[in-house]
Amino acid sequence: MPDTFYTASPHWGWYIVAYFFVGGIAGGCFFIASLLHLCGRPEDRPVVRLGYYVAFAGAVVSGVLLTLDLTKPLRFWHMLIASNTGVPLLKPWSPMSVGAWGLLLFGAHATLAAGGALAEDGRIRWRPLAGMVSGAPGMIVAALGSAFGFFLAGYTGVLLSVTSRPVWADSNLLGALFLCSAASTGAATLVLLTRRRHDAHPATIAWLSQFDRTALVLELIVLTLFVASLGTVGRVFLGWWGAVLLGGVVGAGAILPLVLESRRSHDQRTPVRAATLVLAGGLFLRMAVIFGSEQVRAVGSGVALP
Amino acid sequence: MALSRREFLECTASMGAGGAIGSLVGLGLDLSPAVARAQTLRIREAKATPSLCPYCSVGCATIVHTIGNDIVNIEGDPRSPHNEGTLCPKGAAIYQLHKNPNRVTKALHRKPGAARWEAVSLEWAMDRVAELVKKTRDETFVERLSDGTLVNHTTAIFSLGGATLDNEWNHLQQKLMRGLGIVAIENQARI
Amino acid sequence: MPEAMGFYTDTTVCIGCKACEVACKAWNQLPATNGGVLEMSGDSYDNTQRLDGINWRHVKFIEQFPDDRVAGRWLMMSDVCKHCVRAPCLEVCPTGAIIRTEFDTVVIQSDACNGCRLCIAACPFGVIDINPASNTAQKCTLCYDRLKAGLEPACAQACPTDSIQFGPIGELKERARRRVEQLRALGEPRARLYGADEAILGGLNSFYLLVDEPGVYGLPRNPQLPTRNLRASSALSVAVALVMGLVGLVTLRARRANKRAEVHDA
Amino acid sequence: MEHSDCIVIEGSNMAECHPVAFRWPMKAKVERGAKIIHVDPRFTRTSAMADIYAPVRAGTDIAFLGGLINYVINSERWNSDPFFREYVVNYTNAATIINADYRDAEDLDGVFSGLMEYTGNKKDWPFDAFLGQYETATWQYARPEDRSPSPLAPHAPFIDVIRSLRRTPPQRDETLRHPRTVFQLVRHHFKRYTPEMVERVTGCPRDTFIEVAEAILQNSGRDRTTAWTYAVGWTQHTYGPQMIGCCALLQLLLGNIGRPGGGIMALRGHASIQGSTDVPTLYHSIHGYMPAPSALKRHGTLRDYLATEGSATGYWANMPKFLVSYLKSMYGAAATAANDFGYDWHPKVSGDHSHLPMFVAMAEGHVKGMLCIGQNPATSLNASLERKGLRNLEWLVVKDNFITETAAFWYRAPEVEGGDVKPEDIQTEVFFFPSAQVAETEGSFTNTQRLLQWHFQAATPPGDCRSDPWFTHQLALRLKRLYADSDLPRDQGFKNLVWDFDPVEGHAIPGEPDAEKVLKEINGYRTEDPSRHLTGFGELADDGSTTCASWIYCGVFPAPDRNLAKRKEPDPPGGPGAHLNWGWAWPANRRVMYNRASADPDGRPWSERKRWVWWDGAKWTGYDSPDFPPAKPPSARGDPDGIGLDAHSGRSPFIMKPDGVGWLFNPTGLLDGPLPTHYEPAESPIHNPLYGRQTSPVLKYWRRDDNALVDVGDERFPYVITTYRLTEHYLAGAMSRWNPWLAQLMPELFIELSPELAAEKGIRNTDWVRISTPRGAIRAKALVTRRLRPFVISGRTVHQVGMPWHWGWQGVVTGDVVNELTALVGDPNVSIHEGKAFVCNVERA
Repeated sequence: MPDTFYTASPHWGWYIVAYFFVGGIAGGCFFIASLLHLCGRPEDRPVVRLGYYVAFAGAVVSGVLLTLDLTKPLRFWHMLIASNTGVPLLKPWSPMSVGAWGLLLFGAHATLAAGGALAEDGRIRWRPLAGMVSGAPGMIVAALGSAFGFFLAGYTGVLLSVTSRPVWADSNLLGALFLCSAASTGAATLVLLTRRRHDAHPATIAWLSQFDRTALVLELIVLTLFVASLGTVGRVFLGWWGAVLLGGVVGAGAILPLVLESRRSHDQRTPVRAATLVLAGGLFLRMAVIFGSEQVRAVGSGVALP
Repeated sequence: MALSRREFLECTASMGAGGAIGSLVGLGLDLSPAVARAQTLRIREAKATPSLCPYCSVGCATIVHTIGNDIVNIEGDPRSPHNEGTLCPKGAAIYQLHKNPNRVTKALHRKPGAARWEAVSLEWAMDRVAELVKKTRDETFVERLSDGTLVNHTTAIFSLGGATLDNEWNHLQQKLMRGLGIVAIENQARI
Repeated sequence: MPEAMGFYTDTTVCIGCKACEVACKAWNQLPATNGGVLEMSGDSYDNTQRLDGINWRHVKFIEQFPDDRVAGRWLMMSDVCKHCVRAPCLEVCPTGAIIRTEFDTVVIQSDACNGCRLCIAACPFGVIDINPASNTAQKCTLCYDRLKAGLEPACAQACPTDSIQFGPIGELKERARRRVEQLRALGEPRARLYGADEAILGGLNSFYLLVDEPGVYGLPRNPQLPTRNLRASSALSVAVALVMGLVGLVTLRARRANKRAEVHDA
Repeated sequence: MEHSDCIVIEGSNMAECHPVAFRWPMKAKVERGAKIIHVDPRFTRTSAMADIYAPVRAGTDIAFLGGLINYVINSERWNSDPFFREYVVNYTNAATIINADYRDAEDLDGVFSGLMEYTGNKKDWPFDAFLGQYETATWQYARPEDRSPSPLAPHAPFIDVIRSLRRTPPQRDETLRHPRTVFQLVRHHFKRYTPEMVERVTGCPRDTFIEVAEAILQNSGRDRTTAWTYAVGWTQHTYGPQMIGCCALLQLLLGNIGRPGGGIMALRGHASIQGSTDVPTLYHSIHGYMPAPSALKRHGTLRDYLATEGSATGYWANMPKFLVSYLKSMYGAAATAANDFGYDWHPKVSGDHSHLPMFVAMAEGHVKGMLCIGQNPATSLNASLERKGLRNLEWLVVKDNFITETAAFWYRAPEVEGGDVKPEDIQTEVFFFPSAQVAETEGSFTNTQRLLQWHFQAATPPGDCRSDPWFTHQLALRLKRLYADSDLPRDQGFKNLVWDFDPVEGHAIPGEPDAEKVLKEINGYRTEDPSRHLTGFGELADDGSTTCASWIYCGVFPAPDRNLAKRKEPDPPGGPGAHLNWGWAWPANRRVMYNRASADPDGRPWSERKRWVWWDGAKWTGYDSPDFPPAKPPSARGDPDGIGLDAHSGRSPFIMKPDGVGWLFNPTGLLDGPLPTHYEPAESPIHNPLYGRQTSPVLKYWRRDDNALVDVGDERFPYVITTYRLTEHYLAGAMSRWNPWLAQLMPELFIELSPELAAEKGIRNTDWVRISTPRGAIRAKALVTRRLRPFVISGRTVHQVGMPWHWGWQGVVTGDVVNELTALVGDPNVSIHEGKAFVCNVERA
């Protein structure tokens, strides 16, 4: 029986898993894109644009998933506007409240950035958007957007920690963990997508893979610390979800890609394989964390650990 | 896409509002309107009628709230020196004894050997029962036992009644039965 | 503003009759779980098992019998929302649906809730859940509607042995402390109050008299506000974010350096 | 009960079955530190609240109580505190000397003098099922040269009939030393009921037993009172009335009768079960506890009846007034002195027509029709036998709120579902009348404390749902029409039956009788002017000038505009708690019966703390309405030639008894012995450790193949089983299993058994279990719990299991019928069945 809680499951399921996954990718992509936008070279532009497109798509999908998960979807706006007063509502100490705004603002920046990218690709002819390509507005959107991107990537983990649920509230590292994962899955997504686009410069791709590897290493470290920080509650990972964490996240999702990438004989398909594995790992991580906590169940007057 | 359009529109607004977000915090938490809007008492317009719990023998007093002819609530009567407004789970559930989808509201009849019930009119059913009571009584009435003792009774009709019924019913039932010479009058009180 | 009202539950006189569960359902017109058709839990006489969106009261049964049956005890306790003075659910609710009323009780306004379910995860007592009828998060309202009309909450009025007592928190705490003294005098050293002081979430406006460890009753010994994790979690996330950013910058810069080198060689 | 200093709950699971009544013991415990003691086979929710829990094997309460009696009368406290002797000598028959020919069970190995073969049977009614009977002459008081009853003329005034019953007063020895004083007989009878014997018989640890004995001793006396409360845990045995008698004996010895916070409280199971006993829909008695005229007794004429049932002394000397007023309520103007007020029209019983024999008779095809109103016999004792009875009926009327098991016996019963019986072969014509519920009707209930309360109509019932009075009233009106032009002599009684219950001005529901008209007839009125209601049974006359169905209810409706059952005025807080203006309690709105005993022989309160009713120098007064002639001083001497209460002295509280005192020893009234004696239940795994006689020699048993009993120590059925109720359900579930809020609290039928037995049988918690007796077998889920324990009975381990009996095949939640297991065995006095202690086998299903 944990000291601090005896609690009920919020029944967060696949919508939330998917949202955490997609949101992470979106945030990660925007961050990477803006990094290349601000400090990259002209030949990085295709990937920058790609990054903004993905971020925009991700923001949209995230919004949809989040809304669908509500038991009263038509009341999604209650998160932003107090339904009784019509006044905008923000609780800085409630990750859900801040998150709603965060997603909204990220969406805004992603929209602008994607718009700029469209202009650069020559798909839209509209003066103001041109400014988003080069020049100050573009810089500002990139800078602020990447901040919101990081927020989107990380707040989901913080949200879980700011509850009374086993596993989630037993550690302060979920935010950091999801953030690493967001970076790696973001990079992996871009690597995959560049395969379809031939205008991506090999140097950019090389850097992406390198960045991805660094993120994976960091993720492994944080994951280890996270499991260690759980203490007795860590027992939930002795079971099936432990296997997912070890096999799916650590093995398939991190170590294997690292090994593949580091091999000398580098055939065409290696980066694709690696990136796919990384994405799978990112998904498994969300699943293991969210469903893992369900293993602790309140029964009658006690709590059952597996 | 609708969603993203919403985002697009709202984002411009919020970007205008920009740093002002912090200042909204206080407003969002203002509770007074919420309190004012809280639900109103659902028995406010109801009529209260004193009644009793029909389960065990403690005799807990209840209050029945009705709106028109509709029972909307039944709870313990705080005035009662016996239960002082309290009830047990059964007493607290008297409402569902009255408002219950499983409740039958038609008289039913099953012919000898039949496989199912038929809904019948109350009048017909009462007439039929009266006929049967008379028939059986007349067939089985005994004035004197074989040893000559005067008894004026029949033992071929059995009246069995629950013990959650009114004193008034008990009086009517035992009076009618004894009036007819039916001696096998029993009640849950026995078993 | 009226004074703070709440429940004092004296578990030593609870006879586990569950009148509170039914009275609550009757007043709040809550449906039975699965139309009343359940499997027997086998957990003593407890078949409803927990609080949720349609069971706002739940009676727990704890059997304490040594093999020789000497000094055996059958503890019973009617569980309900604790109406915490510093309420986790209210703290995290992003829609403002959860309010603190003029009676210092915590109420979820069904018409404002959009079912994000963060409050369910935030409550350290597992009190809240979705009511399938309204599709919103629900829990005990401490009969807010009855309180406004000057009536006692349905469960407290129904409770046959006054195990559930309703009143101004101050008075209730006085009464509870006297009862603890009485029990200690009668040789029950384990008698204690749970939530009667600020130690637990600033105090519980529904507090308990127990005769054993809180854990025995399925009550957390030391519940905390969820936001206790906010600072650290955020800080660590930001830290990692900075690291990632740094890595990005450094590697890009490094890439530029190499490039320049190549140019020179040519 | 809130006045008690110690409350012993035995044969009752008060907290579970009467939770709201349990409010008062808990108040006494929390607010005044009263002790609560629970004596029960199972550790229940009541035990959980008790200061002392004494486990006993089911059906051994007489051994336990007898042990207490033996312990008390030999205790230092009882023999040193003069209170006890003063109370016992003055207020009980302890000093009375019994007939020299009396032989006690102690001397005849478990049988009293006078046992003989049962001869009461009329061959017209061969369903009485007595195993034997007692000739009670030797149990009587010893009287010097008893005057023989004078032969009475056929038309002598009733007073002469009563006077002719006068006897010389019995011999007494107030020193209690005479070997044949009741006190010495009691001492002798219980001398072997030692703490060690109690442990051997009941399995209750010696020390626990002594703890209980000391507790009740310390909490009885001038300044303290102990209350006892029981329920069907006592009545549902083959010796139930003896258990209650045994408790009365103990409470009289402790001076706890007729005093606040004392007494013996029966917790009855149904809203108006008291009412249906007072207003008897019971074959054996007519209104006000007068025995039903019977072909088995000397009841040939009205005078014979009075001579047989009346008494010259005590309040029953007024029986002629009660009976004549009752007959007037039946036959009205047609009831005249000339025709003995229609006495001959009144049917006579010819044997035991109670529930059990009626179903045996039904199974034999003797019964043709049945009116079943608000009861569910298809799930009742030896259920398959009762359903066999239902299949043999020509017609069956069921009136209830839902389609009960009884209404559905012909298409849903186990034997039908199992294919052994086909609906088309069942020739019973079945009617179902939907019932109005309590909030949809008006009328009165009498609660377990004899309190009449009125419930008002809040709404009209839906569809064809009608009240139960509506049904009986409408049936009566139709029969009246059908018999209107019969001139057969046998029909004259019914034609003369007074039936005037139609409301003066119409009723919201067509055809409803006027409930207050009914209550008025029960209460009584002046024959010549029905608008003059009677205000109390003191006004009753034996000349036909008063019409009153029930003398005990006389006074509830003293004027056309004063229905006292409707009163709802509680006492202000802090009062003595009699609440005389809330409802109306019979007799005469009295809350504590025999309350003269709450004052000492000289009329002073025994103590300030226990003051209730006392003599103020001119009259009896107090918090309650005195149960005594208001102006009779404590010093008054009994007139040896007097009739009724004149024969009693001013210190005789028990005015209903011929000798005005409480009976430790019952010369009359009980068929199975003047003193309570421990017998084993009809089915028991062990031999009676106290006597050679295993079971009551006069219990009732209907010997049939489908009602077989298990022999002592039959290894095929080794476990004691007891059945009971839960808080969450009611009876066979007709009022609770249809109710989702209650169903979810206790959804499935279960059997409680100890981990020890479970381990022996390889049964795990929530496993399906098969429970069987020679009568039937059922399935239930196992609830393995340490609240049950194995007993060590005279050296051997006896396992005991328990089952709630609320389930059946109709309802929101369903389960097997526990009564498939029970047998038809009954108590000889009132034919109540044994439902609390029999034997079974248990195995994994």
